[in-house]
Amino acid sequence: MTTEGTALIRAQHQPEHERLGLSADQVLRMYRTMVLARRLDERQWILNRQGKQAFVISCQGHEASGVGSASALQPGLDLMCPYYRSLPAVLVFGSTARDVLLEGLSRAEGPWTGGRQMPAHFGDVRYHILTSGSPVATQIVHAAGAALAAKIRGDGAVAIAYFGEGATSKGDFHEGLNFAAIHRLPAIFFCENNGYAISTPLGKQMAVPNVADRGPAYGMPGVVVDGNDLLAVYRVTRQAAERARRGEGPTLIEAKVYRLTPHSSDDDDRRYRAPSEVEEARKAEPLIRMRRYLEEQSLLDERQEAAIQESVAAEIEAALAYAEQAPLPAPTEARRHVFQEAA
Amino acid sequence: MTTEGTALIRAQHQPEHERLGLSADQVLRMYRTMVLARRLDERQWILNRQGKQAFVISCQGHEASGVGSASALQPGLDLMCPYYRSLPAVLVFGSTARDVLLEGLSRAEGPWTGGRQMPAHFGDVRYHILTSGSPVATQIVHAAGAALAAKIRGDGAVAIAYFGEGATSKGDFHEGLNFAAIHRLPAIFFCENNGYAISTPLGKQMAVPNVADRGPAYGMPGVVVDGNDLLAVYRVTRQAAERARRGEGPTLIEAKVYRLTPHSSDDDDRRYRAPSEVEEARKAEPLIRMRRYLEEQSLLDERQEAAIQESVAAEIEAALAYAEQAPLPAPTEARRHVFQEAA
Amino acid sequence: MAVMTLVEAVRNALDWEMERDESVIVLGEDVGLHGGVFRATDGLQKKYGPLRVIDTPLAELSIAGLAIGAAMNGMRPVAEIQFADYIHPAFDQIVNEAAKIRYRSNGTFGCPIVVRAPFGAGVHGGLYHSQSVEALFYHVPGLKIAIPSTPADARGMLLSAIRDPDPVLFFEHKRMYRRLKGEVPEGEYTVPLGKAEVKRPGTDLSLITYGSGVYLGLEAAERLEREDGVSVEVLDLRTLAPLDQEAIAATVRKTSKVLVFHEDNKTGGIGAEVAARIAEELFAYLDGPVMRLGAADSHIPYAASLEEAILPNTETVVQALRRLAAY
Amino acid sequence: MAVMTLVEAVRNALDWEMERDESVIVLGEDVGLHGGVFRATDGLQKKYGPLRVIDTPLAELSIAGLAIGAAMNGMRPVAEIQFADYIHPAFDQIVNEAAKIRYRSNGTFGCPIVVRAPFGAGVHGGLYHSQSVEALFYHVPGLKIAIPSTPADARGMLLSAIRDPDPVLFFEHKRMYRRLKGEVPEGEYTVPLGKAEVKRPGTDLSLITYGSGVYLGLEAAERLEREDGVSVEVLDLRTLAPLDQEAIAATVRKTSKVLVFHEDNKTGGIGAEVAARIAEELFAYLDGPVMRLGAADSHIPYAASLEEAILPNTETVVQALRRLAAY
Ligand SMILES: Cc1ncc(C[n+]2csc(CCOP(=O)(O)OP(=O)(O)O)c2C)c(N)n1
Ligand SMILES: Cc1ncc(C[n+]2csc(CCOP(=O)(O)OP(=O)(O)O)c2C)c(N)n1
Ligand SMILES: [Mg+2]
Ligand SMILES: [Mg+2]
Repeated sequence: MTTEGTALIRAQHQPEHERLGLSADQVLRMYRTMVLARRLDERQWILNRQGKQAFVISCQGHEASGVGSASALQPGLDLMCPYYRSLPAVLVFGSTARDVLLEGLSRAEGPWTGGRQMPAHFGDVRYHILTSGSPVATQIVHAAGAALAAKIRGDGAVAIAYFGEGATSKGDFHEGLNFAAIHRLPAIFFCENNGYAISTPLGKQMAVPNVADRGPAYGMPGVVVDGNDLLAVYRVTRQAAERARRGEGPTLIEAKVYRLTPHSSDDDDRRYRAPSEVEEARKAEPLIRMRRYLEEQSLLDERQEAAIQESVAAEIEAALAYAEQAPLPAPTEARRHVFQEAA
Repeated sequence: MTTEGTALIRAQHQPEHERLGLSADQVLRMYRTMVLARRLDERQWILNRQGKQAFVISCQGHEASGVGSASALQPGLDLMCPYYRSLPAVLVFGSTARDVLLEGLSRAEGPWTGGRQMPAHFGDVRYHILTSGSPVATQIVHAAGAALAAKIRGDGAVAIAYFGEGATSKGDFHEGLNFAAIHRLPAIFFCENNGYAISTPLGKQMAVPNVADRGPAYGMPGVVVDGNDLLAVYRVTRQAAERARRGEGPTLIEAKVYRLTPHSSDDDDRRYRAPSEVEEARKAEPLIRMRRYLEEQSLLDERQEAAIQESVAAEIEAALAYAEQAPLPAPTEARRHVFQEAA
Repeated sequence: MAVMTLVEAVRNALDWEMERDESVIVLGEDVGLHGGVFRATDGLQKKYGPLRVIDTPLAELSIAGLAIGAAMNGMRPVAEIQFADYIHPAFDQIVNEAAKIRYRSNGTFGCPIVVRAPFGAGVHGGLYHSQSVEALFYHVPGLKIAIPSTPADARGMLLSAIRDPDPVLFFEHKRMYRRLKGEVPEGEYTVPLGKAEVKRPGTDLSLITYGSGVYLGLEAAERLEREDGVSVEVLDLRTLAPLDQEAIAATVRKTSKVLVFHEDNKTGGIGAEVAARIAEELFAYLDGPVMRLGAADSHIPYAASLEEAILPNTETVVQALRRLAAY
Repeated sequence: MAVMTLVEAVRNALDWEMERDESVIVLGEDVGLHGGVFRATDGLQKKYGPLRVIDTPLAELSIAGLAIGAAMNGMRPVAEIQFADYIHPAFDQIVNEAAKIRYRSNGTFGCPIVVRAPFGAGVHGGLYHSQSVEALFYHVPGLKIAIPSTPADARGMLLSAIRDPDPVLFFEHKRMYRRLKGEVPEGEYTVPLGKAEVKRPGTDLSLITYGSGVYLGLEAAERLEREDGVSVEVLDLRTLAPLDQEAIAATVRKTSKVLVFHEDNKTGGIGAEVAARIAEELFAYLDGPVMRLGAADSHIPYAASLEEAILPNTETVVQALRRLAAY
């Protein structure tokens, strides 16, 4: 057998993460970030029920798509335009449990908004995470603008925009992608298609089965990926980033996911979807899926899993303890920052 | 030879208009409307130079696309959302030379705006031509809305929106087509791609070669047609109308045309395109093309051509004489119709 | 008469009018199966079907644009914008199209649409679930703007809005959706657009307001009566465009001292126009400056401690009225 | 000092600032090869290349949105909207995004963009090439609005606008683009935002205005001086947001009679806020009602006979000043 043949066989048997050049350590860290995102999310629902956090909007079901995609980028160089389900992604870029809970409890020290916006309105200048508001889809155009700036400066950065499939219906999506394609901008448009925009199902949102089908209409590749599969998401995003850095232009990625919670703490999803549908989706959910992979690769056993869960829990409780004692924003802060203050 | 075989051969030799079920009379009428549109357009440039009409925006080069498409619809039933190059189309739906010149000279009697809008702002409630403004692309959504109303009422009407390729870059295009596709509305989105949006060439407007490539991204057919070929335009539009009336939903048609004039009387196109390019395009222009077809089919000889030109000229001069003596809008009219007036 | 909340009155009006007039349709995000995030359209799709109660894609530009196109083709669409904060993507269709259709067509076309949206702060919604947007449209000729402050007004004014031949923006204060209950005449009951209403008669000071301002105003007026023996007349504008000039003039002539007040931020708000008109046209009747009160010129933050520092409240209204009374 | 037209002054400012600061970029429809439909960007693409002078697709939402994204990533974009009438599709990006970025991020992000647009009537542009849009943005906290009335102000204010850390809407009156000529200081010459200027001192009446109103106002003031012996002070606001309260107070205190005037239609215009502030804060100084003058509350029609019936002119300003003087 030739050496090439042996290499081929080894490659076929090679675990996916190795094929992607990821060490055991790296995938375990990615898994831990997914767990951290999930537990932080769950913790906020408890805070909500306790009357401590007025509003929760979840990332549950979006952990693999967020962590897998953001991990394929270069924090510190690349730019992120997140949306409200991007908790897993911002954790990869540098945000911490403390940041999340400071904002969840709208404390003055919250690094994204200092309590000025609802929870999950990410944006941290330290980590190149651009400030986000609540209007859906506007950030898609910002990502194109940020990518334009990167291209003009030639600094090698890639800008990624995250958004739901509902957001693709707005003109912002169309105009942002069109411009990015014309100017071959280093941008990635990352759609997390969870099948619903609040109550509105995909079929009322578009007449095509895949958001990704729209990529070619703008002159860019459209890629569908199983958003429950961390490594698959990592792979396609890394390809898109490489393409962007080569100057070949943007990519539209569609990660098929499922929203495991109601739209938000204000929503009652039983009005528009069957609980059985949610139960079904839970079987394929990204955490279970990744845990199984790691177990199959003998990278994780029960003891290690318990250790991760414990360390995550400890991290969250410490962050929460900090956040709970942190002061609320002073009323005197309310009128600041409408304009830049004189130095 | 079987009867079938003979029929086939006959069909192959059958003139295109007959294959489309159009009589000699009908195609000649269509040709005459093209000539009328062209001469009306040229006449307005003269009025402009004479200082009588402050502004001209042309349909020259768009005659086959406008007449061919509108002729495939049912005036009196179907609805049209025109844009400023839709003169040929509105003539088919019922507008007259007199209407055009009354509006060109902004006379009180102008049936579309009574002198309130610039020339070429079509819209005649008598002919189901919805009022149009200057903002590009807004009418695309109106056509979807009008088609929605038609579908709700089940009155069998089709709504057609006309627009340039520049208009496809706006969110209105995206949102209008998306909605129409989802609800399988009886709508036709008719893009007249003349290669420029004022000075901006196609390559700066989109990164795909054809506007029609975007149809499938919405879940509707996208059809490219030679917009200089009257009968080809007629054929694809009729197919789209039939499809719409069968309840199968909208179609995106892209007619490739060329703008034979500057963008408007305020524009100097030598700043951004070579005169030689315009000269080249003149060789393929729709009037010459149709005249040749009619001559080949022995439907038109020089005498008949001269007769058409003469009758068109007479029609225009009579209309102009009427319009020139028609009164300007009285200043007292200026504040009317902001709201409906009490009966 | 039935007792209804504000949101029930809205739903009841929609139901009544859809029943009465086949050309009335409802469209917006989540308005169908879900019945709207505030339930203002609950049950309507079940009753009138998905052709007349339409779940749109997440795209406000087209929600307005579709309504306009359908209106030009014979319908009377009632479009819901999920939160007033998300009406801005539809600004062009509303301002450049709906508002100008009658004028630009020399009166030959009309655009009888209603755009409904929950608006207003005080629900800890932060910058994007708290906005008052009425002032952004107020300058535009061709638009009517209505803001009911009671369930009865909501029902009566919404019927008038749907029947109006011109575009009407209809803003419903979300904080009052369920808190407010009131008797609502059923059946054919309309409240005309363009008519203000004195919600509390008074003789010493005039408080001109609308929306949530009516409630803060009434509370403040009672306190002034009780604590200072000062009688405050509260005029609820109800329709902002067109303004009811006569009602404004009547109360100013009566009291000669006026506070114009709204929850919306002050600069460039509706209060600016009301105050400017009074200052110009009723100068001779004034015994003091035309005072204004509104939110701080700021966005509206989420944290309770911050939001309270931006919004007016009964106390700030009382203080303003006392300053006015002191003239 | 060179003599420039208004549009030349704009171009000159862009050129100066692009030369000085690499992060300044220009984007908009037809701004590159074509140099803009009014030629405000003529020659810039040739000089600075297509990466810094960008011909965008026909899509205003994204013109604003791209500028915002680029600004958050270190650029100072100057976006051109071809006509102010077409700024409405960008309303959401400007109002919900640009205006709120600093506030919502607790001061950690800024949005230093300039959105330039030719505006104003009197060129027979009809409903869609004549609009004044300043009042539509005026109510929004976080936006600055500048309207220069001379070539020197245009150059100096545009430099200030580009260097401003916050979003600035910069409106240039298209009718004055080539008609106006004036001396313009070259080199490092800035006019600060937020500062009004007395364009003509006077003692009897104050005319507070901006944009084309300055010219009608100056003509009217001269007629009043000549024909009535009445001395009119003309205050050019220049920046509408933030308003120069001190300059307003100074002229009102001086004359005690004030006419607030703009070409834009009256109701809900900038004049409403200016008049309301004067009526509230300077009541004690007033010897007459705060008068306002603007266009009729109508859209702007195309035919000359109609347009003239809507817009104010020197004669209507003179009449208003005479009514004011009569108090
Ligand atoms: C412009 C705008 N319109 C409406 C809303 C209200 N809203 C918030 S989230 C949402 C649904 C978004 O759906 P999708 O884009 O699929 O994201 P998902 O929540 O499913 O992740 C809606 C309608 C909004 N925030 N912005
Ligand atoms: C929203 C908007 N932006 C800008 C303009 C100015 N404008 C008028 S026509 C035009 C170009 C339109 O190009 P296209 O859609 O290709 O139509 P064409 O004129 O080539 O037929 C532009 C930019 C406008 N009318 N509306
Ligand atoms: Mg979704
Ligand atoms: Mg074109």
